[in-house]
Amino acid sequence: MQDIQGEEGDFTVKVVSHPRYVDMDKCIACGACAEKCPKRVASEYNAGLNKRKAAYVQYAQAVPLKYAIDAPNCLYFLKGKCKACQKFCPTGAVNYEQQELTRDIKVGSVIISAGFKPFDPSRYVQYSYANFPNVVTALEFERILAASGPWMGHLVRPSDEAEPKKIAWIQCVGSRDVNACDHPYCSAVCCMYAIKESVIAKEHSKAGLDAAIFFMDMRTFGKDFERYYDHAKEEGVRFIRSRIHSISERANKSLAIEYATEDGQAMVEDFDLVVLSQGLETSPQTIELCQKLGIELNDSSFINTSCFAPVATSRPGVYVCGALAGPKDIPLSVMEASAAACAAAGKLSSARGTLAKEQEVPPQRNVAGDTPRIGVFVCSCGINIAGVVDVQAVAEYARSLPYVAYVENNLFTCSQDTQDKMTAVIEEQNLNRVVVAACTPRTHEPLFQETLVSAGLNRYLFDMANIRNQNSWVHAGEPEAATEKAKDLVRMAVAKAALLQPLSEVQLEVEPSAMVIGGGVAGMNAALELASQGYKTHLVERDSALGGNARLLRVTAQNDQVAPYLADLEARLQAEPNIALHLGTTIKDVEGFVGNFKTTLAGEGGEEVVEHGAAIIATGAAEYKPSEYLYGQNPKVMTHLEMDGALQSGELDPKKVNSLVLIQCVGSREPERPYCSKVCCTHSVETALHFKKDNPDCQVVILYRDIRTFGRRELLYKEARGKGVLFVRFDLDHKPKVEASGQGLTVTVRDHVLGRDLLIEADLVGLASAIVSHRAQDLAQMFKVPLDADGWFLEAHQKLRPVDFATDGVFMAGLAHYPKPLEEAVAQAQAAVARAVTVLSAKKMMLPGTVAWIDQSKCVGCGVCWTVCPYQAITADDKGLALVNEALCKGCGTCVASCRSGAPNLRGFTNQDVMAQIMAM
Amino acid sequence: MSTTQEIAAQIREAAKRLLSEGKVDCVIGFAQGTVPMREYPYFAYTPEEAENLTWSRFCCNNLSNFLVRRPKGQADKVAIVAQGCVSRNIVGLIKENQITREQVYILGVASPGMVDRNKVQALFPLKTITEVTEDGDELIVKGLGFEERVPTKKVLRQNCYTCVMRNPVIKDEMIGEESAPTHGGNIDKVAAPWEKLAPEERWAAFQETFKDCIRCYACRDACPLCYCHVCFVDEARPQWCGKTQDEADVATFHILRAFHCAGRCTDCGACESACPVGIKMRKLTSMIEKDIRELYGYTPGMDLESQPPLSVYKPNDPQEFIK
Amino acid sequence: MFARRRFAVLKDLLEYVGIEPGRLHFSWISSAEAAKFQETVLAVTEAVKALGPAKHMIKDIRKVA
Amino acid sequence: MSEKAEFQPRIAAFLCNWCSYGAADLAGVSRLQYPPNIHVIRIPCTGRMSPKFILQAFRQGIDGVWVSG
Repeated sequence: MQDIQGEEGDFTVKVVSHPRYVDMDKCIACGACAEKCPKRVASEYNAGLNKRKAAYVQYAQAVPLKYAIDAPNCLYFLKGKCKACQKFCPTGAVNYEQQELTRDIKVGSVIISAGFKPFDPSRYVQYSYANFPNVVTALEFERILAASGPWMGHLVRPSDEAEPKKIAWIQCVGSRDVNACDHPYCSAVCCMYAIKESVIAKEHSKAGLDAAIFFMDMRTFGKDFERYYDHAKEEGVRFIRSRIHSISERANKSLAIEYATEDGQAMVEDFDLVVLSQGLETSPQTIELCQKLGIELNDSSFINTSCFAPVATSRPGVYVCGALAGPKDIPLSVMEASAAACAAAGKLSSARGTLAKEQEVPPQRNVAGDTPRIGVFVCSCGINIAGVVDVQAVAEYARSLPYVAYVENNLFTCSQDTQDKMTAVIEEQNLNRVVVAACTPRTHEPLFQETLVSAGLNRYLFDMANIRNQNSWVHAGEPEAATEKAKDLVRMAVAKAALLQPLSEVQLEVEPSAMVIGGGVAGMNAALELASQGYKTHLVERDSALGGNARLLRVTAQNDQVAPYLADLEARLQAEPNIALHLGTTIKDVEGFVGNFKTTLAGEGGEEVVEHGAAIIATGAAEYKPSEYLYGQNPKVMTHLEMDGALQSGELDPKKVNSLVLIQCVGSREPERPYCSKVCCTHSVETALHFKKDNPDCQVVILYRDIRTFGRRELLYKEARGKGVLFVRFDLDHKPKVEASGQGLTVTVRDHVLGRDLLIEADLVGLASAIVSHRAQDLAQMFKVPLDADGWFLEAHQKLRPVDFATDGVFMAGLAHYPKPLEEAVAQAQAAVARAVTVLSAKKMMLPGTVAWIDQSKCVGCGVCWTVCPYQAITADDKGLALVNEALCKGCGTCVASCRSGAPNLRGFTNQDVMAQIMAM
Repeated sequence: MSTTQEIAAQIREAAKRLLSEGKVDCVIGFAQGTVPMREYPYFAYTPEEAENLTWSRFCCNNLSNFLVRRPKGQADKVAIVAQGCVSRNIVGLIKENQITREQVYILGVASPGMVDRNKVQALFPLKTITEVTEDGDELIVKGLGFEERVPTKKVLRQNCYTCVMRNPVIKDEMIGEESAPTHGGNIDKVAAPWEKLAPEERWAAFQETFKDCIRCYACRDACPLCYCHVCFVDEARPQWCGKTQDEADVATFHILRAFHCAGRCTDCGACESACPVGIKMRKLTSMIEKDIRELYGYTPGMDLESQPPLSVYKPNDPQEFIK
Repeated sequence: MFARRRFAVLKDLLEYVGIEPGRLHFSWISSAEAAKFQETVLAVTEAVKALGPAKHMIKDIRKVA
Repeated sequence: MSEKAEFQPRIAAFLCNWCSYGAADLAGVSRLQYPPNIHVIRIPCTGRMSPKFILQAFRQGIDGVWVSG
């Protein structure tokens, strides 16, 4: 992207497509070009640890899987000679004449997600990354561990490819450091990835790896992260709280780490490999682009966003997601991606669907009761198959198989002219089943199915024999065996094809309205965004007022007042005609499924049934009420939310407090609540700064276990230390004691640096108490969604689907998912809306044909199927027999395999189908 | 301890009371058989019929089997005589939605341990036994020209020696007193007997055990777990198992039947008691239940709350066998 | 995951009746782990090859007829 | 050297479409070579894998069964 002209709603974006010198339409991804290319180049995908060719795909799972030629490294472009790729390409896809293409694209909104650059640790002289081969970056180590990496996942070190027995990770390389690099922020992800790498390295190690992580504060604040940290400790990973002095190299290329422990002792320990946990930064090119586009960056060179609008940049209509707006992990990046999509689409909702075109298909031929007439198309794939397999022999063999009415061999069965021909052949030969023996159904089944549809056949009357990826390519040295195996695979596919039945894809109407449960910050934002996308929304809140926990919150991490923001949200909600507000209302019953929910609400005015197509659960969480530190017994001990409330109401005046002690991890990171509440460290630092601002003479001491001011919150931590706030660390075995003494309180804490007890006199003690789940079991059961062990709603996939449930049409946002700061709750609300809109905007849903059904004459109602169904798609009918809800079924077949009575079966993968394949083997 | 005769009298009294009060429509129990040592399942619908009920060490059927196969439209609520294993199977049937707890009135009784009639017969080779009666802890065996006493303890069914729960786990009324929960035997010492064999000897042992199987399905029909309308052996599309006595078909039937009982079998022994050719199929089924105990710490039918082990999973389930 | 329990019990059962454990294999391989796939194929093939042809449970129509 | 050809087992591989089947395809893309003894049956999920399929393979005389998710 070169430039963005215009303004919100009417941008012109200049985009340059670089030539790949390969015609995407012709490339069949056979890899011949890469195999024959003589030029080797360091592989950027494997962090330069091994080589790729100048004709290449960046990595094997690339989408689209099409090769490219790296012109700056290509011998032909450098010296005018070679052309090996062109010569060996079986489809003539290589085209050296391709030119750079500049296009202007008209769009209404823009999302920037240019990501981050891993910090280059070369400039740390004490780590000697550039000089010592066995000092690697974390990203390099990721590739070392990866199955698709340079050593196929075998744990080795670069210098001698021997398995390391001892590995050290060094944290905060390029983070929390203004001396070696100008990065005062915490990169937020390194603690977790270092633990992950250490655990996986131990799993990969054959000889029992000794793994040690050298750190300042361990910042495992995300969902289930603290458990993972505990698990790593149990697995024997050593966590060493320390400062690194330097690394030196031994004669055998092993490394000696000199470090100072927390109490100041100087130590030396040898390791075979050292991993530098590099931080995240914005690349200079991205900085330059942002400056050119007029998008404001903060002093850490990330895009500036507000806590109230976490994906909006300073330029209206331009949105941001991912690490370009500050370091963050995958779940939050994915969440923000959906949030940015929501924000970007909100103002464009009137244009939704205006570019869509309806596909025209011929009527479907009824084949019921007809004897199968199977057409078999054997693909040569240039020489990819035919170079190993005798495709003529396979085609001849296919002719001898039962029900096979037509066979042909194609040079490229997937080419457009073959598709046209196939359409004609199906009609001429009156074929009613088709088998293609070629590559893999994972990439090509949809293409051939479309051809069937265009020939008037049901798309499910199709099967493939994988004679390329799983045969010719992997048995290149055994042409005879590969030919025989190809015959076997064709026979198996034909046996299945003969049994295939046309399947219908049920169409369901979608009710274009939504329900949001919970009227806190997340719920209010979700409702407003849904309304702005044009959907009628029911906002249900059991309390009589909106706002939730935020009503008590004073400021955000950016020191913006929360109360005016809440007032603004509420005013906008009240004014929004698309929103129906249900205060003092609870959910009594939920019926239905994605696209068609019927929810019974119970409020003061009685019961009401509401229809909606999607639901967002944003029911929030509660503050833990401590049972320790004199809480509830002494009025000078308050939780942090109570303190916020008192500061706002004026009951509490910092000027009248001479000594304040804040205690962290109250109820969090304890055996009964083994998670970090994520927001408390920042909140206490903010509170400390607030007291220091109003009353510079006030002594403020924060008792902590690890300070977890992730991201740019670290700057607040630094500022607090600068202003004289004292930080004293304790551990779980030596928790502080709070005792009443005269008018005030005495807090006793064991100081790790001094190795003895400190006594602190305090006027006020603030407790950073945990955020705890409401454990909304009833709601969870009504919507058929799960809670995890801590009572948080459990997402479909922690990284890839962070706001979805496995149950379609139900989404989550806010504290109900896990403790989080306000900006993440807002982003998650926007994300949930974007996900809900994918359901609501569809108008109609097409359900796939490959779903389970129950033969009720065999069903005994024992309940195994509905217990094991991962999608809760099976329920008991009024006779107690199983019934599949096709709208929820994902076709996994778990019900079929677990039923003793043989009542369920899976369309497309029936018992008969699979047995036919086994029997034809 | 009450004698079985005393228990039988109490069962009759309870049955008469329940039927005359209209609390139940039917009492399922045992009546005295026409052949020695073979009491047969009996359905008493009237107080008069209840006089025919009996209880002894010859009650080898698992009565819970009749809770799912009762003739339709007859009795709404039934009472059933249930010792430990039968009550555990009732628990299983409740969990598997075959009956509700309210539909059944359980007359709980401690199991005295049931007699294996083949063991008694084996003590008197080639002789015809005409009558066997219980006298305390002994059996009085009468035949043509002989009368002998046999200690009951010597001739119990194998599964009864290692019973883990003789007392009913759920009941509405206890007949007689509870006994010690076990006979002192340890199931884990005798379960899965072929585990001691070398791997290459096992198939032969398996074949030897089942070589006489005539595929009559008496074991299946006696089993309270086998209540499917269509058993896998009767399926034709696809045919999972041939219908012959070929070794592969016999093996397939018994392996799959045992697998279907995994996590459900209470080791009641009804299958072995029912087998007309004396196959000891517990040599196979006992292995599965031992495996379930070892892998998932589960014993079937002990309570109404716990989840059947193959319908749940835990993230930390054993998976060393998966590469 | 339910499958894992089913497989565990089935594998133990088949081993118990004398089907050689080397004839039945289970693995988890993600779609990115081509190398693990290859390694596993080699290991499975070697294990089965070492056992020789299948001996048990084979339905032989000739024997029945 | 043995006169007889080396025994070539037939192995049924039941592969989950989303996991191992994808790995098998990728092994092809990467040209990772392996012997041709395995015959793949694609299943939508390992949850679909019925014990009966394993028994059927053995009944067929298949020498080995491999289930991979």
